[in-house]
Amino acid sequence: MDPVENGTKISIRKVSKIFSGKQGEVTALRELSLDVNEGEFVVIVGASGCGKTTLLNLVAGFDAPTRGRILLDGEPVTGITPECGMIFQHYALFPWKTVQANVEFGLKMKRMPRSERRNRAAKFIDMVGLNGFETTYPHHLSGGMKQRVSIARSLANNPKVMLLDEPFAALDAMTRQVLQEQLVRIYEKHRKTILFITHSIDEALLLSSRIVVMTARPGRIAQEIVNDLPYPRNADVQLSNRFMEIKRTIWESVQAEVMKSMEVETDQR
Amino acid sequence: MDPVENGTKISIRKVSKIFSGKQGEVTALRELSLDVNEGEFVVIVGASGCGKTTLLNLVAGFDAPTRGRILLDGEPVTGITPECGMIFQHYALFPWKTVQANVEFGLKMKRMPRSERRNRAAKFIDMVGLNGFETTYPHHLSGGMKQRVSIARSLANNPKVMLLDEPFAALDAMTRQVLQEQLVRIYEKHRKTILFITHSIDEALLLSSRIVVMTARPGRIAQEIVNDLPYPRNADVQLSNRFMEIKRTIWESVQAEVMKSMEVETDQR
Amino acid sequence: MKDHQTGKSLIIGIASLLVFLTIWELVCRKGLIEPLFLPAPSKVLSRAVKMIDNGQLIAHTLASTRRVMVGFMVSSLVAIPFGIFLGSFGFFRAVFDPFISLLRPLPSMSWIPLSLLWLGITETQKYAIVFMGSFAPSLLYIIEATKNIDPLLIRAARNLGASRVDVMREVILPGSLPQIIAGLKVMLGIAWTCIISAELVAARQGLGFMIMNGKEYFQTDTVLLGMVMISITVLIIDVIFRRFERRLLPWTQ
Amino acid sequence: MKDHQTGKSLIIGIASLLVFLTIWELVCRKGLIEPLFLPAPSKVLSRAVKMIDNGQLIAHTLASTRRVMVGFMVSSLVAIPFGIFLGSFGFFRAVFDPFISLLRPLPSMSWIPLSLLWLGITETQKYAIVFMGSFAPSLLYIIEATKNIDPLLIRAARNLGASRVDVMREVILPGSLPQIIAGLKVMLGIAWTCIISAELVAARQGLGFMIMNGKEYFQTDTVLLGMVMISITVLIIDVIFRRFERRLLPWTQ
Amino acid sequence: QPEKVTVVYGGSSWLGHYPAWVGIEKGLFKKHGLGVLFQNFYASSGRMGSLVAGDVDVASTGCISAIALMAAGTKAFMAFGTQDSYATVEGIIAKEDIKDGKALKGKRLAAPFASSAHVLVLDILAQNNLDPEKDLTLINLKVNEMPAALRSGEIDACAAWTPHFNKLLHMPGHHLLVDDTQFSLYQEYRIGPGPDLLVVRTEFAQQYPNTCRAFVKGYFEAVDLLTHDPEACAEVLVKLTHLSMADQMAVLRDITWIPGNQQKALMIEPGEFVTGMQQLARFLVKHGQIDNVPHVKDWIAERLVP
Ligand SMILES: Nc1ncnc2c1ncn2[C@@H]1O[C@H](COP(=O)(O)OP(=O)(O)OP(=O)(O)O)[C@@H](O)[C@H]1O
Ligand SMILES: Nc1ncnc2c1ncn2[C@@H]1O[C@H](COP(=O)(O)OP(=O)(O)OP(=O)(O)O)[C@@H](O)[C@H]1O
Ligand SMILES: [Mg+2]
Ligand SMILES: [Mg+2]
Repeated sequence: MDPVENGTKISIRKVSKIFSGKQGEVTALRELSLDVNEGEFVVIVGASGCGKTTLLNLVAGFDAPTRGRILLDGEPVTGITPECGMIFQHYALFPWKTVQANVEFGLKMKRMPRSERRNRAAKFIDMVGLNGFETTYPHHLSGGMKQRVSIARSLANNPKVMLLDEPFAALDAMTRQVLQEQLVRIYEKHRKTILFITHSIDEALLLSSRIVVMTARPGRIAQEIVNDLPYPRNADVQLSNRFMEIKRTIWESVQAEVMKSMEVETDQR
Repeated sequence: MDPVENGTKISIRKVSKIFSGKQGEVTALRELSLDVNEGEFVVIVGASGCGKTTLLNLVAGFDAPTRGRILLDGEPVTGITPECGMIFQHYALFPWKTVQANVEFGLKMKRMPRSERRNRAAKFIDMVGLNGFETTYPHHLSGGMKQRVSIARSLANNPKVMLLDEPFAALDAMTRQVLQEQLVRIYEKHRKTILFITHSIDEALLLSSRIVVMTARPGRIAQEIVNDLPYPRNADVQLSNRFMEIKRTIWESVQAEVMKSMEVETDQR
Repeated sequence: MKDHQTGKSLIIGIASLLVFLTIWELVCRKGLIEPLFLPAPSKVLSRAVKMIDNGQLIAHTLASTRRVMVGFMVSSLVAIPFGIFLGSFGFFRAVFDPFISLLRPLPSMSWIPLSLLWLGITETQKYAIVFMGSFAPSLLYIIEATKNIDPLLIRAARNLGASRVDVMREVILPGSLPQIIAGLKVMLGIAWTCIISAELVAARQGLGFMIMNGKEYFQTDTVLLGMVMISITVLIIDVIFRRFERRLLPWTQ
Repeated sequence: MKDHQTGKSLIIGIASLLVFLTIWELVCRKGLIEPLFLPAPSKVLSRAVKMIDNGQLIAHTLASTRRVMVGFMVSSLVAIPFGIFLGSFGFFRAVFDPFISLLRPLPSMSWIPLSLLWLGITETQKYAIVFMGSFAPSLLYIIEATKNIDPLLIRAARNLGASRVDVMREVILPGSLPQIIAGLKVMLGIAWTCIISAELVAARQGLGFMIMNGKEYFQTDTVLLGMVMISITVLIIDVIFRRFERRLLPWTQ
Repeated sequence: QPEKVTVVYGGSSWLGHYPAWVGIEKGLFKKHGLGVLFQNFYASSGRMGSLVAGDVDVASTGCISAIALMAAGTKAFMAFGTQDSYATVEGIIAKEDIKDGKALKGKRLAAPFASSAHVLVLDILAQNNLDPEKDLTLINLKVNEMPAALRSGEIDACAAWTPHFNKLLHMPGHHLLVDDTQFSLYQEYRIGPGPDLLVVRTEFAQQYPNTCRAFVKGYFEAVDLLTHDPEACAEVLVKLTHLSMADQMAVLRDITWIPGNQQKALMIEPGEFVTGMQQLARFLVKHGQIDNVPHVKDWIAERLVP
């Protein structure tokens, strides 16, 4: 067992991931290393196809790294673990379960008694402001409401780490803003360790305590920026000079990588 | 025939649209009036469900207004007309046709001879930078490339008016930026009359010559802002004070409408 | 507006059916077609009245319906859990795959000789024909249905602490249910084909028997009546099925 | 990796088939099952050798295959254009809807009496059985396929200047083609059921005849061989169909 | 005393099943303490399948079906008698312009395949040196479809048995080409292409010998009744055959019933019927209908023959 620094929650060590498909091998990640401390809100940005989702899948244990390893609380990740709650871009709610039943799902899997899990689910449905929708099926909810159910479902399961893969990308700008604020409130209240992927630099700035920029594929860390913007990050903060400054830095860094990845895309043809 | 102001391309006059469905009637638009001059780039923003798509469908002739009328060059719109080229959010490319055949489609419908339409299609494929992809099926293209094909297909048909319904919403931020720039270039070169719908205020600011903010449902015009930002609207312009100022104005106006629409949504329950 | 349109379609449909029946009747009355080849609709109707009176029509219809339902229920009750199981575990799917592939193309008719040898001429034999004719296609359909489940949902469930068996019960079963039910509707049609075949052989009741018997006695009106009865029965069962479907799948509207 | 897995599945499948055949053979050799009820696989094989030698197996298989293919082709060639037409024009769909609904549930078997009256004992009668058994379901399937076309594509085409007839040819036909072809694969299975039924009556060739004749003479091995031949033939036609499908739908990979 | 009081009999409306029906309707089995259940089967193969499968205890069947089953190697049934001897209940009917067997060349001839009529056709064709594959078109058709097919001109000739045979005979423009007396084995062994055979399930015969003996007694009493009082029998038979009284009597007149006291001579000593069946088996193999020649004598239940 490697010694773990105090407070390091997730430790990604020289991880490579190679997919071998019909058209040969694709190196999605190459020797990527990253440490995330307990209670950090790390946002990862990077060009499309640079390996962000792959990285998150490895942390969640959906897939195993080709080389290198990933430690959670100092223990290697060997399989799917409920300790890392994943929130997907397209919500991944169970369409055949009501809001209530969706939120209860993890608890049911733990064989928690019915009444207990009902209470616990109610608490989290309340937290995301969906009281009154308990018996509604996901089908009848708007995108934003679905994502809130998905967040409640994950929180009810009390994961130590939350992994979010472009959770708000499918939502319109207004709904997005509301959910961003809600996520920040939850983060402040529960102090989870959060790994969050986005394409939007604005979103990264609004949410993160640290921003990680990935290189074009094969993905590695291009730059890390500690986000020291003050809370709450309201409209004033968003129009402040410091905001603009950080945004410009990241923008340039990302743009350089996007250019690289576009060259690659053209080459492939 | 009403007299038409010189240069007025589209004239929307006191248009109402009521949908009658199973759950009763929905008034999507109420007495909305808007004039668009030739060569204008009008961007419409508004809360989700306020009737933007409905308005565009009426202009394109896909649907008829319940009350009021829409004039195109002074003539009332009575059916689907190729004069208003529509570009859809999800591209609406024909999956069974190659890029070439997709771009040729409108010309084929006009019974243009094969060689002539081949040349004309090539020109527009070139314009959107997709040379080399002529024989590719849409299935193999990225979202951004698909939207470029859709733009080329529309342009090849030489519509007087272009209608775009959140054309870039499904794309990632980087691709989006590239296409926005391309659209501005096309607009500057061909001086089409453009009606463009978006949820993104940044996008509206970047593209428009005029911005129209719609009210929550039933949709009407809440505010119109002439966008006097200088071209090219590069990063410097986007970080300028004038940009911030217009953005803040629109933001406040839109937010007020979003709040109204959210109240409505909660009421419905 | 949708309702309005459906209503309009229905009226057009009924009108066109009536026009068709009238022309048919007239053609027959004029003697343009020999009644042996095609009796007039009124003849078929009077045959129906006669057979309703003596209770035979109902008896034949019920006999066939009962056989279809029993065979089909047993087939579904075995195929659904087994299909879900095979859909969840790739190894067992591979084990059973060749058998399913070989059994699926076999028309129910081809089971008649073996079923007769094994079961004799009993009601069980009729059920068996329905079972054999619909089991393999059902199973295949169910396995296909499980493949169409969004793998993200399986990941989500596992991520929330579900075991593989939990996934089978909580995700794969409900997730494939809409498609399974759609498939079972098709299978029910196949089951009808099966029973008509089975009733050809040593049956004394059922719509298949009625048609074949009508043919023996050159009662073309009885043959047509039997065919119409099959259609109507299937349509009625379809409607019932659809009711049932809505109950079972509350989340789809 | 996918290829690798398919290969593995195939090996498991073959192994399980071999194990099954071995057990079956052993059970028969030990005399645990009377050969009249279930002959050993080796018996079926030696029957196959005998019937290949005297050319009968090939003759029966080709006879059935030819009937299926002719009936099915004619049915498809009529159903596709007609289905696309009905799918494009709501009015005509409403006109024909009651007939399709009434014809669809009728098993091909039930057409045998009428077809015999109308066409006599000819090859045409066999084709007609296949046609009647598969036409209505095909038509329904094709109409369903046209309904699944993204209405946005129709709007886009109209917006680019396409007339209603253009839309039919350029959007509705190609757009529903993948689903139509998937449906035709199912229909081909139904066509096989039809022909086996048709060959029951007044046939002196074909796999259906072979099975029935085998049954009359209590040659269970012939019956089983006939069943295996149906499976194999359908599987081979499936493979050919899939080839053909790829040609016809280049845009789907 | 019978060990078991119910016997399941497999039959149909074919004349070979008349004695069993008469026995039931006239209470002849009941007299011997038996309840006999008459199960209807269209096809001989289905009936025999059920017998072997154990659903039927006693049945009457065509010889061909029985020989095929023997050739398949099953010992699950035994034969104990033959109840009728007939000629002229089966034959080939042809258009009038077809004068003799040779004239069948190039015509369309229908017969139900795998039946006695089929065998008769194969034999007549062989006698006339006609190849069924090349010299004419042989059509597989059920007997009940023949009148329509003949009338519409789809076929030129057909081979059938009674009662359709009688109907066909009376159709204008047609005549009897050959009947079963011209079957090659008939001339030598007095056996037609498809005489009826009484069979019992082997297991049943072993388990309930007294029941079987009682059945045989009742059965041949019915045969005697059919011979001596056909009118009384016809009255109950129309319930089985749905024929008119007159037609029923006409059919009965054509049948020669073989009483119980002649069975021993036919089945065992000298056993000319068995020898005939043995020849029939050879004949079937020769014409490629079955694979091997069974030793028919092994299937005779000598103890049950009256
Ligand atoms: N299962 C797989 N098999 C083969 N290649 C894969 C697989 N999953 C991902 N890849 C490849 O790995 C690379 C990284 O993919 P990944 O989905 O992690 O990118 P991403 O950063 O999440 O992109 P996006 O922003 O578009 O979601 C891509 O080039 C992709 O094609
Ligand atoms: N065909 C229809 N039948 C009934 N109601 C409809 C129909 N089309 C739209 N509506 C209703 O009309 C209102 C306006 O819809 P529309 O699609 O124009 O909104 P939008 O502004 O485009 O929204 P979004 O930003 O989500 O695309 C909505 O409340 C919608 O539910
Ligand atoms: Mg991703
Ligand atoms: Mg819209």
